[in-house]
Amino acid sequence: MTDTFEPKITAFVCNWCTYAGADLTGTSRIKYPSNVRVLRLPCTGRIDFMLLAKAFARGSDGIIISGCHPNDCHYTSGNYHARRRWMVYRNLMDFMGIDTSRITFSWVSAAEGAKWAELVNEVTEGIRAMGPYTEYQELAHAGVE
Amino acid sequence: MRIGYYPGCSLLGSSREFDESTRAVAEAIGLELVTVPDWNCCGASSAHVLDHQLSLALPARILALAEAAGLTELLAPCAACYNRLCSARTELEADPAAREAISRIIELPYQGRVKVVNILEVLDRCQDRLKAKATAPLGRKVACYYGCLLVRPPRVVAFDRPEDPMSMDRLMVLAGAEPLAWNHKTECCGAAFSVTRTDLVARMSGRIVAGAAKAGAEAIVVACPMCHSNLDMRRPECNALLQADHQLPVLFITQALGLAMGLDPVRLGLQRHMVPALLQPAAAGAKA
Amino acid sequence: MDLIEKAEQLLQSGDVKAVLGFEAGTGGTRRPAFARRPGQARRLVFDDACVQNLASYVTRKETRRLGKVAVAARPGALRALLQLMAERQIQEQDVLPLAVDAAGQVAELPTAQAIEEHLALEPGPVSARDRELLDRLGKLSRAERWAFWQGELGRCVKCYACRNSCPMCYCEHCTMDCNRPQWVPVPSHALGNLEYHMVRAMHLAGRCVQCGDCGRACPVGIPIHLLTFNAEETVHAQFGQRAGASAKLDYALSTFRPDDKETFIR
Amino acid sequence: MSRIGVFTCHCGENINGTVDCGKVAESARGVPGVVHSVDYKYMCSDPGQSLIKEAIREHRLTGVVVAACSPRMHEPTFRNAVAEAGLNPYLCEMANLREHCSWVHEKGEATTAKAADLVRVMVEKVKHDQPLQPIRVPVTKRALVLGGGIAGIQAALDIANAGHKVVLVEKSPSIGGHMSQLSETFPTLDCSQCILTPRMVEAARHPNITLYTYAELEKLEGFIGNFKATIRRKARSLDEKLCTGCGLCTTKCPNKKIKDEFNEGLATRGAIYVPFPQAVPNKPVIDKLNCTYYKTGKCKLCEKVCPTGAIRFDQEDELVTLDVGAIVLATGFKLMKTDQFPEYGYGKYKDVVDGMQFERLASASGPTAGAMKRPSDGKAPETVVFVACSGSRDRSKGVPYCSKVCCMYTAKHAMLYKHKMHHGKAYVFYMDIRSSGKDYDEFVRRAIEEDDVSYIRGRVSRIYEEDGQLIVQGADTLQNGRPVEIKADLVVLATAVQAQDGSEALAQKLHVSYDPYHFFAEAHPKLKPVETNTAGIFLAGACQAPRDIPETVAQASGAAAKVAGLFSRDELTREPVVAVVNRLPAPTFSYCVGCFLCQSACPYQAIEQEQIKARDGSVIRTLAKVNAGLCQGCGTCVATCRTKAIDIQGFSNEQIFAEIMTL
Repeated sequence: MTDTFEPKITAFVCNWCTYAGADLTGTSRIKYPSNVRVLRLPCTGRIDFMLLAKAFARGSDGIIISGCHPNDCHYTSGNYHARRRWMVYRNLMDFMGIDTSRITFSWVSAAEGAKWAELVNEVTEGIRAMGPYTEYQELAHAGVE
Repeated sequence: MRIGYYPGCSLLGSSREFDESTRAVAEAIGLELVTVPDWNCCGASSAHVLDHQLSLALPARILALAEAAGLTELLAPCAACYNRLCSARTELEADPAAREAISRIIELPYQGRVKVVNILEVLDRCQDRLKAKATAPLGRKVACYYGCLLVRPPRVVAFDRPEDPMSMDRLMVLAGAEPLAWNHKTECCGAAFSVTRTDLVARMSGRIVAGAAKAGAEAIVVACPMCHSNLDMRRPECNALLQADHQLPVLFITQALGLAMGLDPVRLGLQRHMVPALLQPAAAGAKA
Repeated sequence: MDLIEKAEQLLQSGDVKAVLGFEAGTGGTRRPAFARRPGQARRLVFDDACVQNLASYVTRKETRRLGKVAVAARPGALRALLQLMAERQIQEQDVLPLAVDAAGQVAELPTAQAIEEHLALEPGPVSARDRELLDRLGKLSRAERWAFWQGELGRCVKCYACRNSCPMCYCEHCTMDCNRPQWVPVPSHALGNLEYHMVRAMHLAGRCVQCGDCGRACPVGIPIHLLTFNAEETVHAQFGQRAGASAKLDYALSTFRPDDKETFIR
Repeated sequence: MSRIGVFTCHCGENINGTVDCGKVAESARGVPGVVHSVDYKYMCSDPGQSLIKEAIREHRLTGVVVAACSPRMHEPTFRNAVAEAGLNPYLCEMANLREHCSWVHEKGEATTAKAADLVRVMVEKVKHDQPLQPIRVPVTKRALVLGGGIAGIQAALDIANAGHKVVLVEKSPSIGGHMSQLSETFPTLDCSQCILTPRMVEAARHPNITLYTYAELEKLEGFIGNFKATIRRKARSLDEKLCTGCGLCTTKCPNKKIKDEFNEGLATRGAIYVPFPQAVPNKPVIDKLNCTYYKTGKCKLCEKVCPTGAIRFDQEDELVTLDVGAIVLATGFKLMKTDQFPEYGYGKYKDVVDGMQFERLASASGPTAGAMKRPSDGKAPETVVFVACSGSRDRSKGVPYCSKVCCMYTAKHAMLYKHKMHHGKAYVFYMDIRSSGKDYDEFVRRAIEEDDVSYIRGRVSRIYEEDGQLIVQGADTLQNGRPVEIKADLVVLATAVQAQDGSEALAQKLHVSYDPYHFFAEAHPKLKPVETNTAGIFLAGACQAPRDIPETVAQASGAAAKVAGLFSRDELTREPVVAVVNRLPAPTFSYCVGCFLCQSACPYQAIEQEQIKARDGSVIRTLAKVNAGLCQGCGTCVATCRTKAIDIQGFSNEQIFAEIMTL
C-alpha cells in the first residue's frame, strides 16, 4: 500500500538562496521526485507559520522550509528571525501533538543544487515511509462539507 | 592515578629501556600502569601499506580490549604505536559502518571510548608530582627531538604544535636541564629504513645528531624507539658519514626524568645504550 | 493603609480618576469593579478569591476615556502592565498599580521600575500545578498528546472568552476577524478550533505573562493556558527572557542572536 | 471577474521533452478565470512575446501567466512585454516549468501533472495580483569612496571627471595605498610611484573631489541614492591650514625608534611623521600612541620648532555627516605576515621577509635606497629564495584560495634582484605558475630564460638558520620529489593576500555580504561583479578578492561607471515589492495596533512611526509606516504582524494563501 502512496510535499523557499539553488538543480539536470511543489517567497522571514497550517489543511503530507544559510541572508537577517520563530513553533506544534517530523527545515544556498535534490529525495522517501498525514487530513474534512 | 598501558613490541625488544624507565618513573610519581591484557601488534610501519583493513583491525582490537578492561585512556609510549592507534581511532570515529565491520572482524565490540595518549601528554599532566620528585637537576644542555610520529598529522594526533612542539622542552626544564632552541626537532630520522637503507638513515639521523651537537647539546632526548635506535644504534654510520665523532648520548624522556628524580640508572636501563649515556646527573660531575 | 482607605485617598485627591479592583460577586465569587467616587471605594474587596487579571481592562477604550486609573494588581496583572508598556499600549503615567500584601496593606508602584523591583520579590509565574501538567503532557508520546488535545479542543465552542480575558489580546482587529484571506475558518469545527488555538499560542509566544486567565475563563474547562505557557517556556529556555519582566523588553520573536542554537535545521 | 491568459513555453525540447506542453495548455483552459491558453515553441522569442501582447489586447486580459523557465531568468522579459501591451507589468507571473519541473523529473504523466499544478498555482496568484507602480526615490549626486589606494583614487577620479562630487576617505594619513609602497610593477617594470603619484596629486587637486585622509566611516544610514554617512576625521594634532609641510617637526622629534609602517618595519620614523616623501596631503600627523607628550605630558618639541605654530595637541576627532547617493568600497587588502609560518621560523628570522618588505628593499625610496641589503646585517644577499604560495592554496594551515598576484610579483622580485645583483643566485619555489594576463607569461619566461632565475616546482617544507644562513629545505616534484636544500642569505615569502582588518565589521556597517575570508561579496559572480547585494554600494579592487593593478583599475572604472549611470538620473525607480501598513477610513485608521514589535524585525530600519492626529492636533493613534525607500521587501515584518496590518506587495497574504489553497 505505502509503496504506491505518492506523498504531497509543499516547499516554502526563499527567492535568493533556495529557489536559486533549486534552479541550479535544474540547470545541472539533477533528477528528483516530482512530489514537491515549490512556493517562492522573498525570504524565510516572510514565512508566516499559518502558511504551514494551511498547507497541512490542504492535504500536504510533508513540508519543506528552506532558505539562506545563517550569515548569507540576502536581507542580512531574515533567516535569523525565521530560525527563532521555528524554534518556538516546532516545540509548540509538538506539544499540540502535530507530527513535526513531517516538517523539514533546511538551509540550501544558491550554489547547493545537489543539496536541494538530496533534500527532496530524503524528504519524499521519509514521508512515503510515514504514509499520508491522515489524522490531520481527517480533521480538515471533519465538519467541512 | 590509573591509566591503560600498551607497551608494543619495541618496548619488549630493542627498546626495553623505554619500558623499564617508563615503569620506573610511573611508579615514582604514583601512576598505575594497567597493561592491556592479550594485546597484539599495532601494525606499525607495515600494516597500513599492505592492507588497509588490517591496519584498522589490529589497533582496533587493542582499543577494544582496553575498553573491555574498563580503561578510558591508553598510554602508548612508542610513537609509532601511538600514531597507529590514533589513526585507526580517528578513522573509525568518522565511519560507523567501518566500526561495525571491524567489530565483526576482531570479534569484539569496538565503541571507540578509549582515548589514546603518548608519554609526553601523560607526563605533561603530572608536572606537579614530577617537580616534587625531581631532586637531582640534570643541569645539562639537551636537544629535545620529537621526530614525526608524535605530532603529525595534526588532525589525527592533535597534540602540541606540529611544526615546533614544546611539551618535551617543558618537561626537561622540570628536570633541571636546559632545552635548546635547535632546528631539527621534527626532522625525519629515517625511521624504518634503518635496516633496508642504512645509508639514508645515516644521512638523515646524522644531520640531526650534528644539528644537536652544533647547538651545543650534551644529550638528545627522545620519546620514540625508532628515533632512538637510529640516533643511538646507527651512530657509527652517522659519524662515518659526517666524518665526525659525535658522542652525545640519546636518552628517552623517561630516562632523563628518572635521572632527575635520582632513580637508579640501571633501573632506567641506561646501560643498554650503544652510545654510552651519562649515568648520573651533572652534579656528580661524571660525563659520558 | 488598606485598599479602601488608599482608594478613597486617591480618589479624594484626584490623583486617579478611578480605582479598578474587585467587588463581591454572586456565590462568593469576585468580579471587577471600578470605584470612581470616594464613596464607592467601600465596595472594594481584595482576597484570594480575586484571581482575574485586571490588566485586560486597562487597554479598553472605556477605561482609557476615564483617565488615569489605579489598579489593585496581582503579580500576573503587574507583569501584564509591564508587557503592555513594552508594547507601547500604555505608559507609566496612565496607570497606578497597587500591590496588596498578605496583611492587606497597599503599596503604590508608580513607575515601571517600581513594578519590576516588586515583581523581583515574587515567585516564578508558573504554578506547581501547571508545571506538573506541562511535564505530564511532555512525557506523553506525540500521538497521545494529539489525542489529548483533540479531546480537549473538541469541546471548544470558539466563544473567544480566552481571547477576551487575555491582557495581551488587545488587538482591535484579530487574525480571527481577518477574512481576506480567511486565515482561520469561522465555524468551531475540529480544524477551526485547532488553528485558532495555534494562532493564539503563537501570537502570545514571547508575550504571554502566564497569568493563566485564559484557562480560567474557558467555560468548558480546556486547559488552553498550557499552550501559551509551553510557547513561553520555550522562549525562556532558548532566549533566556520572560514576557512581563521589564517595560523595555525586546520581543523575543523579532530579535535574534546570530548564535541562536537550534538542532533541527539541516 | 479576472480574465487570465496562460502561455506555455516549450523552450524547444527543454520543457516539451519531458512535459506535454499541449496537455498543460489544455488543462489550463479548464481553470476558472482563464480565458486564453496557448503553447508555443519559444515564448521569450519576439514572435512568442508578440503572441502574448496580441492576446492581451484581443482577449482584454487582466492577468498573464507565462509557464516557462525560472522567473529569476525571464520575469523581467515578460513583464516588459506585458507592459508594452498596456497591462501593468506586475499582473504577470511565471510558472517555473523548466528548472523546477522538466529538467529535474523524468518524462511522464506525473511530470506533466506537476507542470499543470504549477500553472494553476500561478493562475490563482495572478488573480490576486495588484497593479503596482514602481517606487521613485530622489538621487543625491555625490559619491563616497572608501579607501584611497589606486582603486579608490581611480574610482574617485572617474566619477569626478563624469562631473559628480566625490568624497574620498582614506584611513591612513596619506592616499596611495599599497601601490605607493611598490618598487616596480609587472609586466612592464615601470616605477610604481612614477605612475601613481601624478594620480594622487590629481585626486587631491580635483575640484569635484573632497579628500578626507586619516578618516574612517563611523556610521551609514539610508539607502541607494539617499545614504547618510558619518565620517570620523581623526585628530592629526595639526592645523592643516597653517602647516606648510616643511617637515621641520619630523626631523626634530626626539622619538625616532618607531617601526615605520610604510617601510613595513624595515625602517623607523618619529612620533610626528609624514608617511612617505610623496605623501598626499604632505602634512605630518602625530602618532598619539608613541608621542612622548601624549604619553608623559612633556616634550612638545615639535610645537616649539614649528615655524607657523600649526601643532594642535588639544585637537579632537571631528565627526562629519554627509548625504551621498552611492558608495564605492575600495578598502584593499592586507598581506599575511611571516609569523604565520611556524615551519619558516615563526617570523623570528630577520632575513625571512614577505613580498611587501622585499618591495621596500628593492625600492629606490626604500630604507636601502634600492640597494640589495638584507635586514639582519645589511649584507648583500648572494643567494635569494622566493617561496610562492606561502599560505595561499593551503587548506591545512593557510587559506584555500589563490592570491593571484604572487606568481607575477615573485617573478618580478627575482628579476629585480637579478638586475641589481647579476652574479647572485635566485630560486623560486612554486606550485604552478599562474601568469594569465597580457604579456604576463612572456614576463615570467623572461625571468627564467633571460635573467636565469631557477624555478623549482615544489613546496618548501622548512627553513632554519645556521651560521648566518637560511637553510631552505624543499622538494623538486619534477624530479620525483627529490629533496632540495639551498643555503640562502634571504628568503622572500609570497604570503597570502587577505582581507583588510576590520572588513567584517565594515561589511556589517554597510549591510553588504562577505565571503568566509571576509572579502566583500559581489552581487553576482559573473554579471554583477562590481555591485554588492546592497543597492548603491559598489566594489573596486582587492577588497573583493586578490587583484593586480590592471584589474583593480579596470574594476574601479567599472564601479565608477555604475555610479555615473546611477547619477545620470534625478530619481530612480525601484521594484515595488515592499511592505505596506494598511490604512483605513476613520475611526479604524488601520489594523495596526502600534505595538511596533515589527520594528526590530526589520533589517533595514524601514519601519517608522506615523501619528494620526485629530483636527485639534491631538494624537489619536500612533501607527507603523514603512519607508518604501528603505524597505527591501523581505517580508519578515509581515510574518510578525498579529493583526495582518502589514502586507508585502507582490507576495501578499492573499496571493500566497491563494497559492496554497490550489495545492
